[in-house]
Amino acid sequence: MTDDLGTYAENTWCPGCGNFAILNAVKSAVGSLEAKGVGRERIVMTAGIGCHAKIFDYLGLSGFYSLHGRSMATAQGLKLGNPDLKVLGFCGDGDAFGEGLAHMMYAAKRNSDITIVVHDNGVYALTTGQRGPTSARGYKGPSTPRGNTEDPFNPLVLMLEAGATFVARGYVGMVKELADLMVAAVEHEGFSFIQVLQPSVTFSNRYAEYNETVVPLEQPAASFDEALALARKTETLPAGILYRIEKPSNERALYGDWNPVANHPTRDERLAKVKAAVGRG
Amino acid sequence: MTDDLGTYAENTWCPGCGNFAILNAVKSAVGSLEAKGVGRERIVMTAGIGCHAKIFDYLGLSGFYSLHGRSMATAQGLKLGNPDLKVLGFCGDGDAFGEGLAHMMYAAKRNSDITIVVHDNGVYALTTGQRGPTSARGYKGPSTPRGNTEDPFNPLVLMLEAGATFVARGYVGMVKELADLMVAAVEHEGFSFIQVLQPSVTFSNRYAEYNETVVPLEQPAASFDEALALARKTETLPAGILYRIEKPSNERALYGDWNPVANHPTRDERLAKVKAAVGRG
Amino acid sequence: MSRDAFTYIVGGKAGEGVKKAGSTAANLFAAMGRHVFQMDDYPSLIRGGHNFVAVSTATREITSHYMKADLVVALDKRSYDAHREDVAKGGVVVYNSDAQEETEGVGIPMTAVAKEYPRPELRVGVSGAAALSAAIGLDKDEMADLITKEYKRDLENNIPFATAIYEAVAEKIGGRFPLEKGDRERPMFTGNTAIALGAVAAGLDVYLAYPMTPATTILHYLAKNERELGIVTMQPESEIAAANMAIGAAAAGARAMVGTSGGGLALMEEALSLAGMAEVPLLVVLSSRPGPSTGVPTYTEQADLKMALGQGHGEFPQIVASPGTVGEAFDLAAELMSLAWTFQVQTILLTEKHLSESRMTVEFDVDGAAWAEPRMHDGGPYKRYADTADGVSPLLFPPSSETVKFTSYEHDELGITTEEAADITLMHDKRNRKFATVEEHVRGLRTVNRFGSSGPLIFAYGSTTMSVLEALRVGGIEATVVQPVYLDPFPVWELEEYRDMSPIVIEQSAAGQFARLLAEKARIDAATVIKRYDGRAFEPEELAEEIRRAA
Amino acid sequence: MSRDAFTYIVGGKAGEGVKKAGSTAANLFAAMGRHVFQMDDYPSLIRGGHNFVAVSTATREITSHYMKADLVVALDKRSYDAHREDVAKGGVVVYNSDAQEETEGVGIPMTAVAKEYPRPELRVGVSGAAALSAAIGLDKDEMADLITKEYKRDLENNIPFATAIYEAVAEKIGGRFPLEKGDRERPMFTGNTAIALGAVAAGLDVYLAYPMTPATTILHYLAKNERELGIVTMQPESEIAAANMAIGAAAAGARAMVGTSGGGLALMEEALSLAGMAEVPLLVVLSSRPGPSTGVPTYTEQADLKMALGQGHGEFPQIVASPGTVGEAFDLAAELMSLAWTFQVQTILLTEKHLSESRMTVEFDVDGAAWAEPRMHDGGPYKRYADTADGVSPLLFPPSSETVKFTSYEHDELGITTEEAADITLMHDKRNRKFATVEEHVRGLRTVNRFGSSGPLIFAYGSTTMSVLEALRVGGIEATVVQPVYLDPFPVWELEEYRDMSPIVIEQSAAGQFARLLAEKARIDAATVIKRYDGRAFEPEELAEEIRRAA
Ligand SMILES: Cc1ncc(C[n+]2csc(CCOP(=O)(O)OP(=O)(O)O)c2C)c(N)n1
Ligand SMILES: Cc1ncc(C[n+]2csc(CCOP(=O)(O)OP(=O)(O)O)c2C)c(N)n1
Ligand code: SF4
Ligand code: SF4
Ligand SMILES: [Mg+2]
Ligand SMILES: [Mg+2]
Repeated sequence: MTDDLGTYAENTWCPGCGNFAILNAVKSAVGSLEAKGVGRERIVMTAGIGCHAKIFDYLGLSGFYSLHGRSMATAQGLKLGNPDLKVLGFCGDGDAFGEGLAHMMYAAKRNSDITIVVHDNGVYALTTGQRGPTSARGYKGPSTPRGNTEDPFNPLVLMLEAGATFVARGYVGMVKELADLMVAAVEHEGFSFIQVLQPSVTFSNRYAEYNETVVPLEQPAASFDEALALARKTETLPAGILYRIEKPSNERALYGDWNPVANHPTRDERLAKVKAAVGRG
Repeated sequence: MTDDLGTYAENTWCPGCGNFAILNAVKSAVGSLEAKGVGRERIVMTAGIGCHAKIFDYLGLSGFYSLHGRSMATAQGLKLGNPDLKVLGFCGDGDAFGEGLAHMMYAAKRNSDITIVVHDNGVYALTTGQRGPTSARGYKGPSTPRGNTEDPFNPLVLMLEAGATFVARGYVGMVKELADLMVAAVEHEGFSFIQVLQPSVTFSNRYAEYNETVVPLEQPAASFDEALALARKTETLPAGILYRIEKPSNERALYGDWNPVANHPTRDERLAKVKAAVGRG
Repeated sequence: MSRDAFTYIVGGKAGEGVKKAGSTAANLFAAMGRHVFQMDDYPSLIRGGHNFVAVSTATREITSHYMKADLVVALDKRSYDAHREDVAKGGVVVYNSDAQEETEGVGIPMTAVAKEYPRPELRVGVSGAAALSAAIGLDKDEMADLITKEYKRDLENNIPFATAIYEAVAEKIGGRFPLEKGDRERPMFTGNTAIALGAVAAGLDVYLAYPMTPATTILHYLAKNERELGIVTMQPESEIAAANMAIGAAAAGARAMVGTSGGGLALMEEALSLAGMAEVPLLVVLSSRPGPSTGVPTYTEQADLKMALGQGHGEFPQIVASPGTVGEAFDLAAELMSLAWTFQVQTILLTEKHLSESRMTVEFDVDGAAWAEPRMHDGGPYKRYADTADGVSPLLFPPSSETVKFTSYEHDELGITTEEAADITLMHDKRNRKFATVEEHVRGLRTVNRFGSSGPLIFAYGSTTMSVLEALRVGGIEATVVQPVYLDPFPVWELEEYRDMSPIVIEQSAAGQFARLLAEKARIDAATVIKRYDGRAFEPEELAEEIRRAA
Repeated sequence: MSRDAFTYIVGGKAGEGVKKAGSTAANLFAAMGRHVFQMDDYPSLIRGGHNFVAVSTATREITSHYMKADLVVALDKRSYDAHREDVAKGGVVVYNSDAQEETEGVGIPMTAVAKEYPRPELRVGVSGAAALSAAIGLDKDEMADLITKEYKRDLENNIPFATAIYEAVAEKIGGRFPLEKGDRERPMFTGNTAIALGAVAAGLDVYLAYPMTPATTILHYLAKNERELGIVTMQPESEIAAANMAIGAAAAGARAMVGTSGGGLALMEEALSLAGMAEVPLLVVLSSRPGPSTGVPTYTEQADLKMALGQGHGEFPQIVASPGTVGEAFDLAAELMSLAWTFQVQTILLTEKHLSESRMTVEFDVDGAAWAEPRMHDGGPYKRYADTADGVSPLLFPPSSETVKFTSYEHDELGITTEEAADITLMHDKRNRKFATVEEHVRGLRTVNRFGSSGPLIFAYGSTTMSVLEALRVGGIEATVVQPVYLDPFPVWELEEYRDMSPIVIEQSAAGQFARLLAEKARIDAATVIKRYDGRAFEPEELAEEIRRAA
């Protein structure tokens, strides 16, 4: 693991893949967070399985390379175990809105204080291009050779409706802005969601389209309804923080200032508690 | 199994439970469907696990008493196997929006031609009253003795956003209307969702509150946005069909007029196809 | 048979206070310094149906309820019908004469008396304590004290109601069953409470569980007491979430536990394999009910043994053990938590409804509880998967200046993904060495319990052990009982001496899984397998008969 | 060693056309009437890295690739470095001299030549076919025909490019490796295609799967050909959905199959137990990769045996079998589908990446394929779980005037939930009888393959069988190879004769699961266990050495 947050792992993303930009954005975001006093040792990452997830090997951060569709649960567990950690979770669209949909919806519902960055390439890339939750109707992949028969999910809408307290969209063509979104997301206390439009040059090369349609959003919507309207836009795709509100995080609501790891008792303390409980019957 | 759609199973719902009204509504709905030419032998049911699910034993219909959180997948499988069946799935709120959330969201997304009736009592009743996906913040159950720290999901909103093409709310205090909803839902080609407000006299006795707040809805909303607005109402709770649109069902989109069971080939037919495939290499 | 135990059965509808009547009786016996075993039998419903509680008590150790009762209190007709055959010689049924016609036994108009007070349907259950008090010869004040202590609320109605029942019963059978006092008062716990407290004693920080009978009451107990115990509980959206969150929490350094039944464990299987690859410590409680699938949720069976031993794709060490008594459940939960952290493996505490939900007098050896202490990295450059001699790589938790990478992929020592043949072999070898390390350590533990030393050889495990021991007591049978506590690694080293014997194997499984395990792992072939698989625990007197026939 | 096979290895970056170059060579050999075995080795990435295909061919049966190649075509430097040691005596490397400095072998400026045409990065792979054609002495027209047949598109660029490479190679090693023609042209299939077609031949109606290597190509093949084959495929939201939908579809009467790897099977475990209780037929394909957990997704291992045998809480019969060759995969998929429907059980076809994704010349016995035919109810009042003598209750599917109730709960004969002791026992006994019925039937099947009849005794199963047979061929070793095809029920009746022997066990597992299974179930204790667990299949020449040492 190197000073510039890199590692010795060989990068095996396709040349031109949108994931490179996300990797750069994270490095820059971690730098900014460090400047703001959030040391990199407190920032832990999780990843699912997929092309997106290879970021785990390329970033010199601690964390957990989890399972396809489960990294959001792993991320919540890390936070629950030690709420002093800043948990940055990297997901694929298949990960987050396919296999792992329920964990995403519940992380938002309970406002777990983690940040989830979804590399949305609209496809199951690493498994060779099957349709995913955000693939367009008609998409032809190896499991849908005559075209996808489902309409895509809108991740921003789902996250808003599930209760996410920070909802943003980024684009790999706007690295600096993406880095800023990550910083804001990590700083937000509560569940932060960033959909990153990430073309897969191999399976869903939408750079040209996104370069046309993605427009920067100056400030978050003033209301939930307005945020929803922004999330539903299709002619232009606003990138920025769509929505942000304050609400007690899951961890705070569950146990206030407690920290399971930091407050882990000594054996004597614990045995005294058990004896008291045995006495209570 | 008796002519009046009953069975010899002993009914073990608590006296006064809202589930009785749902049972009566189904019986009445099946009668109406029969009058309209949908014979009861074509109507198959599924159920999850929970108080709601006991309806499986009490109804003289064919079907599948499935798993907690999986009956929506079983239901889709039945339909996929034989699209001539009318599949009526009974779920609990825990079933549908807890353990099985992803199946619900995807059934709606792909517009599987099944009807899902959720007995929404806002609690995990059969397992003795733990908080569920639709429990209010602050709800005190045995797993949340100091109060539920999560905000509830709004099932109607989630189903609308996921793509359900028929979204309705019923109330056990309005049995006739509920039966009508069921008939309309079964007749709708595509994914039909009915949230039934079902007080649990033991754990969530909200009859008085619902009797005040539930109001009949004369007709479906004219637009998606209007349906969403209806779904979000809290001072009054509109009961009726909130939203209905036409869209090709999953099964039709996948295989048109094919029927896997009815078109099951003879062995000779099948071997000829395999030989042809072997020839193609 | 030598019946030195007194058995009380109270039956009625769910919601009528049957469980309360049962635990009240059990607490009374315990307060008398006696040994007590309480078994709750209830169907999967909330109100109505037929519930009963069987409480057996003796002045010596007792490890099972009996189904032949000295005193039956039937709150409704169904209970009368269900238990009329269960009355022991010299026993008596006290029944609710408002619920059925006059019949054999002591008819008391419980409902009519209850109707003199508010909420009569909730009050009928109090008859249990009243009738019992009369039958064992407590005086009215003692009875009132009992009601006060146990029911706490609404005493202004409960005491006069109980008194009326007491008087009616006392008239017929007052003092019929005088009960000696025992040596000292012991607390009573269910197996699930014992498991919860054992894990807490070992250092539990986080308990994550989705409700599933018969494991649910671990969650209830810990949720209720989390503040006092210094732990955190959470009920997430599914078992999959519970297991993966627990693994995440453990990777942050928190001692985590999950608990469920077979269906929930099935959903955790992918996470268990993850724990194996990532080498994350995790204690999993698997409390069985009759299967397959949803099965019979509120009853008991030992049919998940094969499952517990076969979880997870790929190869990684795990530890599975099953307690024989509530006291052992406490010790074992602590020990398994400790082992999980010593070796960074998952440990499964396998038990059954019969132990999880039965309640018995027990004294925990709190000071003897194992403590979970990880082997920590002692500075310098850190490698999460350092290739150590014993296969166990020191732990380090973020936040730390060294990078700590847990992973589900095959990896090099630092936790970076690899597909290189040499790396794959290296890590397989490392995990393989951990199998040996774990087994070596487990050899030093008490992996097998032995009871008796003469007579026929009997093998049993889990809660069936309690039934067997009680059967031997009541049957006056001399036997040698061998109870493997550890099931993986299976303590073949302890069992070699039995290899050429043909024991009786006793288990609650239709397929005879435990007998098969003994045959396959230890090459001990059973002469007879005594099985019960109707959802009910063995009944000691019946089991004694079966053992006698088989011996 | 008697090397009568010719081996061709082509290596390069993913996305460069390496797989295509490999399959082109394989097809060429097959078209020559030769036997062919093709193994694709690729890391888990989409572009770049190092991919290679090893294709071995002979005029006799061949059941493995070799790693010592006669001709290596290295499209990039990494491939050259990776395979320079893999060149057999007398062999040669053709390398891309634009990608590295001049070195041993035949340097060809592939990239420079490719740059004369559009999309050069996609064209380099065509060098493989060109170099091979030159080396085995095809003439230019034959080569052009090959390119036309295999590449089909962009021939106006591909053919001149190939011709240029051909000429450069021919100049150095033209006709160096003349290959005899074989007896007749056979088709080539991967194991996954064989499984797909076998299931289709048996009557498959619905295939449900979530992508997971190495099972994914079953989905791809069936999705592509669903219309022609008369079946339906769908990729749902998860493996849990796939399994539960498949069970639903089967309850409607559709022959359903699911396929996945270990992590996906773990997620299906709850559904497997459901199928057991509800008695729903289901064929499950489990294709293994190195574990635990995510492991090494695109490589091979046999570490999921224990998992396959231990799935599901509670007790219910299941059948597990593993094919030894691509041809057997076809037969077995059909047979397992048929058994699932005959007995209303789940059947697991256990295989590995090495069989799933390797491709070999094979002739399927299509007419001999088993057919799945349920035992149907023959009129009158219907009981889904009728208590029959053999434990199998006739099926009836809705729509039907009789009520058909499938259930996950313990139930009476009609499928209504029960908690009664007598009912629970009855249904446990019924399912128990089905264990016996299944075993009885399986005894009549070919459950064990035997090869040879003298020399050392070797046990192997699954795709390792192919490696062992090829090792014996190349090593000229006489041995008796015993391959259990069925793993549950385990054919102990066929293995009794080996009980006192001490065989060599060969498997791709670090823990030696197969050896343990033999010891535990059949009491056959291995003298030596030859294991490979680096993700790569055994190499025949190396394995021959190991066998010779062990024998
Ligand atoms: C339980 C399970 N099922 C399936 C897989 C196979 N798998 C690996 S990555 C992946 C999908 C990846 O899609 P996405 O999350 O969008 O990531 P991307 O590769 O597009 O970045 C799948 C299905 C798996 N690893 N685990
Ligand atoms: C995998 C699994 N986890 C947990 C359970 C236990 N369980 C049975 S019913 C239920 C919840 C029921 O809640 P709901 O769906 O709302 O039904 P209700 O009883 O309220 O009608 C749970 C958690 C189970 N059967 N299976
Ligand atoms: S396949 Fe797509 S997502 Fe994956 S590395 Fe290549 S370009 Fe990126
Ligand atoms: S517990 Fe509630 S939901 Fe269940 S039967 Fe009773 S009233 Fe109905
Ligand atoms: Mg993707
Ligand atoms: Mg509910």
